Amino acid sequence: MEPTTIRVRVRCFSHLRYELGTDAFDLELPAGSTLGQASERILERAAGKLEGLPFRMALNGEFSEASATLSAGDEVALIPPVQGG
Amino acid sequence: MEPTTIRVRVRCFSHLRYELGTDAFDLELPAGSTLGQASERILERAAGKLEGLPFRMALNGEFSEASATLSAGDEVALIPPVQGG
Amino acid sequence: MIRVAVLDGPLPVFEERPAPGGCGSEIVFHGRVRDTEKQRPIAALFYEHYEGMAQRELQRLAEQTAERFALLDLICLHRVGDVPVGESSVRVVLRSKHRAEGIEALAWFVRELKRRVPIWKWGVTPTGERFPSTHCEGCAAAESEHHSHPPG
Amino acid sequence: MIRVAVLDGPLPVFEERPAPGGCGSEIVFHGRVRDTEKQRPIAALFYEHYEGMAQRELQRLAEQTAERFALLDLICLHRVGDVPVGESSVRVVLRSKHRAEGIEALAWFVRELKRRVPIWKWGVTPTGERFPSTHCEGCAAAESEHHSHPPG
Repeated sequence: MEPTTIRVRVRCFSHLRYELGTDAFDLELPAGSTLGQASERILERAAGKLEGLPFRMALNGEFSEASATLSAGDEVALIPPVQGG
Repeated sequence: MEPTTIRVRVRCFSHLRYELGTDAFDLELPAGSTLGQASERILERAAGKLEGLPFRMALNGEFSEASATLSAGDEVALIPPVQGG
Repeated sequence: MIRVAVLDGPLPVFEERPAPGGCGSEIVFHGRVRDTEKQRPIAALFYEHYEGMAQRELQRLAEQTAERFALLDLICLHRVGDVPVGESSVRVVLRSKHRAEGIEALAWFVRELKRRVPIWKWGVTPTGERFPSTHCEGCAAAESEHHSHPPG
Repeated sequence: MIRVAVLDGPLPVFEERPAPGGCGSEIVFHGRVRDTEKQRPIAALFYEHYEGMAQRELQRLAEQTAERFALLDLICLHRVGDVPVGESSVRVVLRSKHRAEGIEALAWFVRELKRRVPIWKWGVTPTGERFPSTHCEGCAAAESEHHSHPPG
């Protein structure tokens, strides 16, 4: 029997880490969820703290489309505008 | 009594030095000659060897106009296209 | 040769050496930490990064740049952690046949680095307090992709 | 700081050092001698110069460049005499607040150097024979000013 939920790891950086007050947290999602759905859940959970903060999403350390399907144990990251150099 | 001729030093570089076979020579000119007139005399003296060779003129180590008037002891240079760097 | 690294600690000294025979241009770029950030005096910048992803994106970018501009060598070292004022946070070495492609490659590489390599900076005050930077060169480089900025 | 020099012999090693507090970009450019000139293998290039005038034109160009691009520092060392393959004939160091003006300043400075500083090069064969170079980047830079070229 397939599990009905999966657990992914969410990594937070820069302004998003600052606003959320954490480096990382686990997120439980229905099996078959997409990266975009994970993003919506993260925004809900942030309860307005991420309002207006831009970010891109990465899946397992690669920039990814919102349509990408998640698997248990995946690493999801919120990537605000980068500032290296 | 003013001298009727002046003597200037002519410096030759790169292709012009190569074609003329000398680093430098003295040139006698009528008093009041211009840099442009010196240039004409140099081309005459070269007897065709400088045919088609482009150059700019310098007077006492500064790029100068053909209309500049020469004085005795001036240094005149033929500056072919430069190739530094 | 393409080589990139993300380092926590001072960059090793750059050693000059004779270049390969086909190399007519060598450019060494140092991005240095200025003494102010958002008009506040600072002692250092703290560079945060997404470990693993930062290295991979940097490597990919270096490979793309070398191919696009026909570079002989591209070496990029990027520091993370605290980088004191006056020191280099990043060094890029580009070797090419002529200088024109080296200069273009430098401009492109650094602009892209500031768009896609997951590294972020924080101001560090003289008393050691960190404050977030809102500076975002990526915005200017990619106007099609709108960024709103959090208040400072 | 503006400093230029025309040197007969190897360039002193470039020493890295912390930059002034307002400096966010340091670019070090090396123009190096490639192993061929006019498709002939060479051992070195011989750089001829008009002593005095070369230094003055270089100094004037450095001052103009620093002013035009708001540079903090511009240092240029140009070798003359024989420069073996792989070694640097010229080094330019440019320090500025941001990298954009440093990159533009480098491109402009070297292009102008190749138009107006009286330095010329000769190929030196492995047996020590010199042959004239017809390479003339100045032509490309100043198309309004027609140059015919002597036969090789």
